[in-house]
Amino acid sequence: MIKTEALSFSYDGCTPALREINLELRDGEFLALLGANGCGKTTLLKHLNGLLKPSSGRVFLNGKELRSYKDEEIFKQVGMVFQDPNDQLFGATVRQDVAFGVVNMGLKPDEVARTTDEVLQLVGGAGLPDKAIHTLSFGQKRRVAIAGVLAMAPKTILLDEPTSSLDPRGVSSIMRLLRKLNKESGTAMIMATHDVELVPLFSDRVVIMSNGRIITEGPPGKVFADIDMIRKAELRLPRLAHLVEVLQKEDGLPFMSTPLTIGQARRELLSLLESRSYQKAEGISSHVRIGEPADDT
Amino acid sequence: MIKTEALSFSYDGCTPALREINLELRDGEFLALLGANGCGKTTLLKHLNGLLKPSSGRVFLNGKELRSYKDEEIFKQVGMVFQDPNDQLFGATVRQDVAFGVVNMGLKPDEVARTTDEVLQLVGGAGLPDKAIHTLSFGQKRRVAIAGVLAMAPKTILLDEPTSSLDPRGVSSIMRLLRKLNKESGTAMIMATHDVELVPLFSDRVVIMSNGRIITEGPPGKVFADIDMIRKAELRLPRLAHLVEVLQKEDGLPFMSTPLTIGQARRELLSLLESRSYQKAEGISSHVRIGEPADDT
Amino acid sequence: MLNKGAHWFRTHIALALALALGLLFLYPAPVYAMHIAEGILPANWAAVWYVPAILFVVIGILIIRRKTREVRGIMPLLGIAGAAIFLVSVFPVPVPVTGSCSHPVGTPLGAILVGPFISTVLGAVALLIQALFLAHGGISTWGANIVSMALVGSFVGFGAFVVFRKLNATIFVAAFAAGLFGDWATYATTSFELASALHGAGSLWGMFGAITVAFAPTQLPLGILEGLFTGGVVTLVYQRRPELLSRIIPNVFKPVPSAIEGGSK
Amino acid sequence: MFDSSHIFSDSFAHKENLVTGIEARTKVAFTVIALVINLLSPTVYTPLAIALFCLAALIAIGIPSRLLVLRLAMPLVMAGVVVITQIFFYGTTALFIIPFWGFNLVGYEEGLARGLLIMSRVIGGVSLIIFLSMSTPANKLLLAAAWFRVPKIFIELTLLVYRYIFVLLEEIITIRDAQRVRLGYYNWRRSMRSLSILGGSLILRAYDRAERVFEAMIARGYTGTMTIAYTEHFGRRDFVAAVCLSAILAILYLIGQVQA
Ligand SMILES: Nc1ncnc2c1ncn2[C@@H]1O[C@H](COP(=O)(O)OP(=O)(O)OP(=O)(O)O)[C@@H](O)[C@H]1O
Ligand SMILES: Nc1ncnc2c1ncn2[C@@H]1O[C@H](COP(=O)(O)OP(=O)(O)OP(=O)(O)O)[C@@H](O)[C@H]1O
Ligand SMILES: [Mg+2]
Ligand SMILES: [Mg+2]
Repeated sequence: MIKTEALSFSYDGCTPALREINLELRDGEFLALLGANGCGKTTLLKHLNGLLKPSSGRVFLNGKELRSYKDEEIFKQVGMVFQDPNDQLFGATVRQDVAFGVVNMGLKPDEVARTTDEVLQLVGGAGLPDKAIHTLSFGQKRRVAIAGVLAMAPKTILLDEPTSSLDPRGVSSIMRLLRKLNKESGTAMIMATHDVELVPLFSDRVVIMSNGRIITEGPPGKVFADIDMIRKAELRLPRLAHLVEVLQKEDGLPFMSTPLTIGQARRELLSLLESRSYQKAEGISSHVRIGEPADDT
Repeated sequence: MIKTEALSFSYDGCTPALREINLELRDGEFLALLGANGCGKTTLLKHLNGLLKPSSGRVFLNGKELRSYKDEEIFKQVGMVFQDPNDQLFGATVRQDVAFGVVNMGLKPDEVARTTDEVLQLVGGAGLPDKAIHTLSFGQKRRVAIAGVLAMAPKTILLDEPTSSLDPRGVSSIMRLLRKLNKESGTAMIMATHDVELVPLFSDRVVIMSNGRIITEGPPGKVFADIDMIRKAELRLPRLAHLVEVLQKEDGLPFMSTPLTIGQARRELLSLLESRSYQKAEGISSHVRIGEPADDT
Repeated sequence: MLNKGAHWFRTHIALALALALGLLFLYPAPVYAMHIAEGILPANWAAVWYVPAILFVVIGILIIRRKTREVRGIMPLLGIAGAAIFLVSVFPVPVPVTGSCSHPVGTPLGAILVGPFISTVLGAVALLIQALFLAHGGISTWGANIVSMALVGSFVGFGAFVVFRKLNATIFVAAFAAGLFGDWATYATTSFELASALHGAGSLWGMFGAITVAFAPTQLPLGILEGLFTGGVVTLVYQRRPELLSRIIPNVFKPVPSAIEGGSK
Repeated sequence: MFDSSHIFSDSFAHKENLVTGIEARTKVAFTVIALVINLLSPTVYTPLAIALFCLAALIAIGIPSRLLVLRLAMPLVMAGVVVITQIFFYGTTALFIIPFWGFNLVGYEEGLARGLLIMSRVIGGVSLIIFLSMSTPANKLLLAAAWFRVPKIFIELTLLVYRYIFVLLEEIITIRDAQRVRLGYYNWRRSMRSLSILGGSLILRAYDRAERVFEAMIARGYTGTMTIAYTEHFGRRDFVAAVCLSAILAILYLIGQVQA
């Protein structure tokens, strides 16, 4: 569990990059961090594992203040995946790179080898171990970067825009991997991102930042219902929510809620159609299934 | 007008990065280039202005072979915005950087100054000229990079993922700028991107690459109708198209076409509703306006 | 003269050692001991050091100018290499015993990567930027600093590297030697520059000895650190992209191809 | 170091005020001449007057005094060493004697005087340099140098170096952080190893980036050298400023002469 209390920070001592941030990441939670370029997402993440030290305010890890921990203790518990995998991969081969953190933790060579193979398997990089880093594709690099963090088995992972510059297939497979880890091993995740289409599908909670402050937070459905707030944070609505908003405002159609996933949108539309078309109502309603979005990302 | 004929290329002489590409970019066209990571988009773009030389096949600029031109002649006509603005901005200040190309074209100092101010105005960077590059935000750097290319007034601009890592507001303003240039000055654009939500809104034509080949091309509506092809190229459908696809397949609802923009989706849904709800049909149909997506991106 | 200096040195050695130890604990964490600050050298000595500095920098510039005609991409390459050398020379290298940090000279590494003359020019650029914007070094002492850090560092480092390679040393050992001797030579030159300007009526060698000893506790280990650092960097570059190194010094990398295990290409 | 080095002195030069408004060539000429006067001064008064003038001007335009102290601290440590060597090794008139392990350490009067003179020159000289660099953006400074016939290639190189220091710095910070979170700096041995990897990655990146930068440059008409021209206009205001600064120079020079 990570918590910040009135956390403020400025890089140069005058213009604040973070202002009075109060945030709590609970165990096993998947939290999304949204906000415009330069609003302070990366800066905030770097405070959560002590890479940056607050100008004022405090950060707690499991109820104890972060600065009372030794560096190693923090980094074993809190992993971080950086925005650019090229920054993060410094080994000569994939195996060497993934092993970097584990070796530093002082494991024995055979344990290191086992862990390395295991996590590479997990991220779908079983065939990669002996490849040189610079021959990997971007998506592969991203997976290896995540593997290197997983190898250290942290309870919490901080992810800085893990999907930028990836192709849609890559985005969806990385996100599925992350969700699986979150659900199965209970790893808490906090993910900074610009992708408003993706967030609702994966996160338990959304935090929106603007200008160094947290301006709103809550479950995706609630946060995206406040359109003015979204606009203020230089974001946009997910496409489907936007469609429904237009239909509501311009055409006066009655919707029950703002849908964020394809599953939700489908339900909304079907129930709308049902209420309108008396003669075919029964035929359609039998089709309505409520479920997770299938291959949605 | 740029044209390639059976263009093939490999970086190391054995694994081909481009295979037999035949592509034509007409004057004033806005073309989107889609494809998975590593499919060869960047490589293709670099052939269109001669930064890379084909291993086999030919490239034509205005009907004449590219290699018969002098470098300067090509670069005056074909500008390129690189993926990472940090690669592209090498001046010490914004003004110096934007002026770089124009100075090289041999304009007089006062003309240089005028052009520089003009294009900075155009990209929304009127307040920037005297700032040092390293003090700019990512979005500002992107704008300055585009300004540097615009200053040379090329007839064609090659854009390599101009929206990656930008926040939604930034994406929308850059894309609006590009569309404006395309429509008003008739500048032809070819844009490599991963953003399937965006493409349909802006492009006249979509080209999809996979593994160094062009696997399909055509107007967005037609290309995105071929779902299998899209999946094969590791892409995904735009959200709205996906929704309609699900409604069609799972619920058997009759749609006329696959909508790509919010405007299209709205029309489709309204006409569906109209055909179902006899009693309210007229009230709704008067609302149906056919138009461009408003604040859509 | 030398004898007298040695005698003088013996009688003052306790003082020098005391000074050195005292300073060791007075140093603020990052040490830039090797940059001679603005104002320390008297005008005539400052001018003297400008002579060799300008000579070598001009030769370097002429070489670069010739290369710009052959290889058009050389300017951005050198610009970025210069930035890399600048940053390497402000790398905080942890010093084991004191727990503080110090900084490599960087030019021996630069010389291995781009050749000694060009490395001298890049070193001069880095020193100018440090002098102007970080107040490390100075303008009147720029010449002296170019000589000790850019010129001597580059040439001694490069020479050591070539000699050790000729002796069939591994890449790591040769680069280690380059870093070690380049760093120590820089330190000796700086001490000499200070001593020659400041000894006044006293003995030049005595003053040289005193300054050498005063800075020895940090500079001797720092030479070893610079050696380790240079060795590590060059080995890594060689493992990953051998072609980058052989582009600069074609023959030096050929003799012992198997010296480094596990190159990735 | 990395975390504070973004405070390059010239980050203050982009604000508009009286001192940054002075035309760059004038300031460069002023600084160089004043440096010579500072170095040739026979007494401590000229250097101290120079320091007073520069630091007052900088504080007047809102430079934090903490930063001025920081910039002066490092050269002063070195000057301190020099002062001590001068006190004990220079001169004939004994000032004080410290018995020390059976030796007598003699401090000399001439040495002290000379040490103090050098110390004052350091303070004066460093003040002048930060006066110049905190009030003039790097780019203007270098263009002014080009106007004074410094070789174009050198200027071009310095401009590129300056620009890419920031780009590479950002990359270094990220790589180093990435190493830290994977315990790369856990003890000294690992630190050295991680540092070598960091330095090596930096070099490789520099090469790769150079290739991409070159492509971007030729795509904008680069033919091998950049066109560097000093375009700023020398107006009446600049003339007045130049006259004032010359007067100040004369005064500074005379302070030294009169006292001597
Ligand atoms: N190293 C630095 N030195 C000085 N200022 C910085 C530094 N890094 C970031 N900033 C500033 O701090 C603010 C927050 O930056 P941060 O990188 O946290 O934003 P972000 O939300 O991660 O943006 P992005 O979406 O572009 O990654 C910005 O205004 C930025 O200019
Ligand atoms: N400099 C290079 N040397 C060798 N191979 C390269 C080089 N650049 C790219 N490649 C290879 O060529 C292929 C095409 O790369 P390209 O950069 O054109 O892909 P892309 O479509 O732009 O991908 P992305 O979406 O990740 O930018 C890839 O397999 C890549 O590994
Ligand atoms: Mg960020
Ligand atoms: Mg690409």
